[in-house]
Amino acid sequence: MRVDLVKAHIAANGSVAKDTYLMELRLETEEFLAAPGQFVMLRILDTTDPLLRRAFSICSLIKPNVIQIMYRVVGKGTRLMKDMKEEETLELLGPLGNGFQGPERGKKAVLVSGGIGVAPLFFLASRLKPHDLKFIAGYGSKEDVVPPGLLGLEEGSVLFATEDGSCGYHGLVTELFEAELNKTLSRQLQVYCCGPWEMLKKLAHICYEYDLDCQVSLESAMACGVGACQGCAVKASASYPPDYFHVCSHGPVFSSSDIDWEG
Amino acid sequence: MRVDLVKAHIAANGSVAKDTYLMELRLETEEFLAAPGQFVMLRILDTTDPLLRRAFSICSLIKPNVIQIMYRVVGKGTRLMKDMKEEETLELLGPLGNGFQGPERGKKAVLVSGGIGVAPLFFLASRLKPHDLKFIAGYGSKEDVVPPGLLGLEEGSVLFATEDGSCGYHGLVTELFEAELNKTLSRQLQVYCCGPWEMLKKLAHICYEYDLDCQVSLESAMACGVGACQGCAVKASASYPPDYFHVCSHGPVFSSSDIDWEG
Amino acid sequence: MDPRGVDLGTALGPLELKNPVIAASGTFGYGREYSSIVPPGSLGGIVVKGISLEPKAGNPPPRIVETPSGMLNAIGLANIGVEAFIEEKLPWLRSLDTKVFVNIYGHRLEEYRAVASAFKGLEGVDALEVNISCPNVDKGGMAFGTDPGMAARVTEAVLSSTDKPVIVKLTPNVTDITEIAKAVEAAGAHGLSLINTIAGMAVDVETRMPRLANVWGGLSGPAIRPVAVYMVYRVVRSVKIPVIGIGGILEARDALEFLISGARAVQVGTANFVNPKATLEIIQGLRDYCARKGIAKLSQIIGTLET
Amino acid sequence: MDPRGVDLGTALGPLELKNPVIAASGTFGYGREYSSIVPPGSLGGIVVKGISLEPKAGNPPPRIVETPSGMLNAIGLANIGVEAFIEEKLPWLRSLDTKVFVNIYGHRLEEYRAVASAFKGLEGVDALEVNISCPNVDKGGMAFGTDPGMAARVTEAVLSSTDKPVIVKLTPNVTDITEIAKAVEAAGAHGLSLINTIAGMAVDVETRMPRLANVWGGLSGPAIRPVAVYMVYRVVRSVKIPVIGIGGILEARDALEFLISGARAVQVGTANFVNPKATLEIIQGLRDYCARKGIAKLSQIIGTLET
Ligand SMILES: Cc1cc2nc3c(=O)[nH]c(=O)nc-3n(C[C@H](O)[C@H](O)[C@H](O)COP(=O)(O)OP(=O)(O)OC[C@H]3O[C@@H](n4cnc5c(N)ncnc54)[C@H](O)[C@@H]3O)c2cc1C
Ligand SMILES: Cc1cc2nc3c(=O)[nH]c(=O)nc-3n(C[C@H](O)[C@H](O)[C@H](O)COP(=O)(O)OP(=O)(O)OC[C@H]3O[C@@H](n4cnc5c(N)ncnc54)[C@H](O)[C@@H]3O)c2cc1C
Ligand SMILES: Cc1cc2nc3c(=O)[nH]c(=O)nc-3n(C[C@H](O)[C@H](O)[C@H](O)COP(=O)(O)O)c2cc1C
Ligand SMILES: Cc1cc2nc3c(=O)[nH]c(=O)nc-3n(C[C@H](O)[C@H](O)[C@H](O)COP(=O)(O)O)c2cc1C
Ligand code: FES
Ligand code: FES
Repeated sequence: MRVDLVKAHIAANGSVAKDTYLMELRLETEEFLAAPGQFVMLRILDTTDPLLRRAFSICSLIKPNVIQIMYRVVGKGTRLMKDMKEEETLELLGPLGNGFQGPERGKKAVLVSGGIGVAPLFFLASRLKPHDLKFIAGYGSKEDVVPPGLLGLEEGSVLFATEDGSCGYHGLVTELFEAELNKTLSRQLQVYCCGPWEMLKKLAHICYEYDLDCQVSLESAMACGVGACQGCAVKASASYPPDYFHVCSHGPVFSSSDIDWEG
Repeated sequence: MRVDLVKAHIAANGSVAKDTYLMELRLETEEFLAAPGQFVMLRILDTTDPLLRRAFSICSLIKPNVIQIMYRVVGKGTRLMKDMKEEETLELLGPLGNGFQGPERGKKAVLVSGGIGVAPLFFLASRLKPHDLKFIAGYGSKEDVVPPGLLGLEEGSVLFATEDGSCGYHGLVTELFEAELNKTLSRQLQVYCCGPWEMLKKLAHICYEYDLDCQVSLESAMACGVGACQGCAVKASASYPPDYFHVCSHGPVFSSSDIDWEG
Repeated sequence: MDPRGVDLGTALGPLELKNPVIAASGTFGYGREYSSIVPPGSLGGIVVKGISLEPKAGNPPPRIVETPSGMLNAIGLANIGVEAFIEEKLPWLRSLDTKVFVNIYGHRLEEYRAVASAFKGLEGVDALEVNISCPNVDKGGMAFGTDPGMAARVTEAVLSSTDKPVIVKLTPNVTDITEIAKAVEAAGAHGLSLINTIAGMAVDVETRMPRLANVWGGLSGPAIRPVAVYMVYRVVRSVKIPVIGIGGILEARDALEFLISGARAVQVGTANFVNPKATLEIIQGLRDYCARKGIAKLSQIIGTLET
Repeated sequence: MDPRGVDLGTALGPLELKNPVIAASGTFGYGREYSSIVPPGSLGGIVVKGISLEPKAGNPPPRIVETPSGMLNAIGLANIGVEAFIEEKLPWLRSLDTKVFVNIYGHRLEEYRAVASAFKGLEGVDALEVNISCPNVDKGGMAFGTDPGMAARVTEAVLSSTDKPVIVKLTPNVTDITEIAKAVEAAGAHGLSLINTIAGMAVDVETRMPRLANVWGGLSGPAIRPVAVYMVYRVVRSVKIPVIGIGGILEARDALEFLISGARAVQVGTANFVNPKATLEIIQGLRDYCARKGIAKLSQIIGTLET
């Protein structure tokens, strides 16, 4: 895999939901060979604070050298990002990691996201045929919801769950997922998900019970992003010889059964 | 002296000479009681690098709560400043230090600057009557010259010296100063200057020889700007009991005879 | 919960502080320099610049240099001397509604004794903070604070010369700070404060000269915070006397790292330069944090780190 | 002067490096991870991740946390073990046109001996770098590198088990690093590298838990540079063997601080994460600096600090 270090010019940067921004980056490269589930690491400022790069999933590839990332403002780095203007430049390392696999022919894809975990799934959805896919997105509340139309999906193509019931299903996205499963038990499914650890853990458990193949995209504090520092460890399930995977180079997408969800 | 911590909104920020910028700041205070020779300390970013505030002389007070500073891009902090846009906000501490004194009635003021040392002298010049003042500004080359008109002075009111002779007198500003002195020996003069240490040292020496009162505005690495850290020491001339002055609170303006120019 | 209702009080042995935020020695002058911005009465305490027996002019300039997220200083413990301090500075300090800690130092045991004695019975001085990071002239310049035996002797010397509570300020430039802490505790200190600055240096590559005239200096600021938190965490687990956490605190969140790790109070140093209102904002931030978490007394979170 | 004409060569005792820029242990994987960005042959050398006798899985996550201008890591010396290293990683490393340093560690003297022996006579390993910051299981967990006697014994153990030049990597977590340096030199080491990370910790004030599962970790990055420069400056003045400077180097200017202070080479660690091209840019920056100053050989500026 070829990792590149390229200049990324901000082509657009704006709010798409509460504390959530979409940034379009024009890369100084001819073609950015990125697959859904892969991520990039951005250096935000030249100064030494913040020091490390920040990891963001690729949310869409709109031209061979133009990508979008969607980010939630949570700390120092993302706070600086949201104030960046068009024409400003970031330094990008990527594409990094291993993306989603499949789905196998004949299997329908079910995409399940929690919060900002929706970002890589948008990219995946854009590569699947609408009728081969069910997209279930969970959020805290209505104001967190990212309109699918912004990413080129049909507005009605995504089912929503909100914890406060202000939009779509009232409850956890895992509940809505299970409800949907019960409707479509007959079908062969490939589940893809990204979101907070506890949500992924629940989903992994549900998929295990229903004997479904489930791919999860994980997060972990990262320094290098390329497998050099061993910082981004995640515990492998007992069945595996290595005790830890590196989220950046072994993942970020894993089969849910490969992960030790208690670890 | 009342030191304030106020928000400063950038009203303008643009290049006025090579690597030299003028920034206009609208302060969130009713009246900023600043005198020529005083300075401010700016916090550039909220992050911890750069960490310390940067000191800048007040270059003009254009409204009770609007000041200008003129800065040369030399390092990390000033590089960030030059890219700041209108409406962005800095945090300002000031006014700090003790400004220029006099001139006594009947004395003519001679202002001598080297490079960006021109900044506090512009403020001083704006408070003096044109015929009571002679302003001599030294620069490296023509492209470094700040047009006096930008600061509201008459274009012809400043004599220039450039080291490469590309504008005005060909040579050091100290030479031009001495030449001018020789023309006007009869007059009672009060000399004010700001510039690099070696230039100030030479000027101090000339003024000593001609028995002229000379006030210099000094620079020194600073942490607090208010006399609390003792970081900005400058050696006092032998005649003084304290061994070191603090540039921020005892100065930045000193009588040239109070300073140990070898120290 | 109303932030104003939160009780921020903390105790350092015999000393009761209205809140745990103290201005650190050498960074807050004699309290007066920042008084137009920070009303001293709003602070838990103020530690004044280190005082020695005789006035000291300090090191030649440059004395400070910025480093990544930190700064080096080589002030050289410049101060007006104990006599002038008592005459010129103490009267004003005495009028303040806050605890006043006098930071003292010496290069010989007798100097420590003499400075400490000068404050005997003096009103307006609530405690002595003993800086043991200074080179010991009788021991070839190794700092008093790098040897447990010497640290204990300084502590005893000061204790025997004063009627004030004695807080000993530890240097981080040691292999095992808990050894020094234990020696100082055994010698009878009422409390510990840590950390002082870490030895460091910077080079001007254009002139090929050190950036400090003194060649090396002390590193402070956010850069050292992780080192300070770790040392406080370890010392708190090795001694019973109260510990004041110092090092790189800029915001309430940073202060909380120390308090949760077990410090009973904190000192704010370099942050005063970066943001003169830092101490006030930290106090407010501690209130807000407690209110948000439903904690009525800040003391309830001290030492609650889950490991 | 043409920057391309500058001779960046430097020598570490018996080792000749084409330039003084080495990738630091634990931050550059096994050299391959960054090879699409940094052609290994352009570097003065590569130090691989610390290798132990047995494979080691390392600490539970979280293992890293950012701090102001730095980062803490508690990787736990995770590595594939000496056998797998020789089988899987060495063949590729052997093909590189750069010096390969194998960083080794152990928790007992015999472990150090065993790992060192495994490389005896093996082509493609140009030197051993001995990490003595690891806890000594026989001595209650104090690091080997914090005691001059133990540091000397590790050095001797490795020297007696290898035919390679031996560089000993010192920990900064000591009262007087020159004592350790002198002991290691007396034991016969060919060179020293310093500094390893400084012990530190960070607390998540929301959960009141340490941010690292291991509680504490090692601080690296620009934050520690002043400490590293000072230690290198002091060690260079206490020993005759060559010193490699490490700590917070991001740019050529930073590398020059160490070189001017007397280091014969430098290692670049955390900077690889911040800017994967850092090593290349530093090499170019050194060339440009020398050219601008009219210096034909970089070695002419080593140790030229004016104090
Ligand atoms: C593979 C991968 C893909 C990601 N994709 C996205 C995405 O598409 N959109 C998005 O909003 N976020 C994404 N994240 C999380 C994102 O990296 C963090 O939110 C971001 O680094 C926070 O930076 P900050 O400076 O604002 O926060 P701070 O809390 O100030 O950051 C402090 C440090 O912690 C790290 N950190 C904080 N939160 C996380 C986290 N959740 N995961 C990993 N490191 C973290 C930061 O990188 C930094 O080193 C992804 C993370 C990973 C590992
Ligand atoms: C009283 C006073 C008034 C000043 N007035 C002006 C002015 O009107 N216009 C102007 O351009 N400059 C002025 N300076 C100098 C200005 O403060 C520095 O150029 C500026 O701090 C450089 O910051 P930097 O981050 O770009 O440089 P860096 O070199 O990255 O700064 C590193 C550190 O060194 C300090 N530093 C660097 N150069 C100087 C210097 N010459 N004097 C003091 N500290 C320095 C910085 O403050 C910072 O702490 C003044 C300095 C003082 C003390
Ligand atoms: C400019 C300066 C002067 C200092 N002077 C003293 C001093 O006189 N006595 C002392 O014990 N500590 C002194 N210190 C150390 C601070 O009190 C504090 O321990 C250290 O700076 C770490 O805290 P910080 O990171 O919040 O600054 C000084 C620190 C600085 C930056
Ligand atoms: C993630 C990480 C892993 C490290 N692993 C090792 C190691 O295995 N062996 C070792 O001797 N040093 C190790 N180090 C220390 C570095 O080699 C280096 O000494 C230290 O990080 C200081 O340099 P820097 O500031 O340039 O990073 C590691 C450092 C980091 C950040
Ligand atoms: S982030 Fe360095 S190995 Fe994954
Ligand atoms: S800058 Fe602190 S005393 Fe002058």
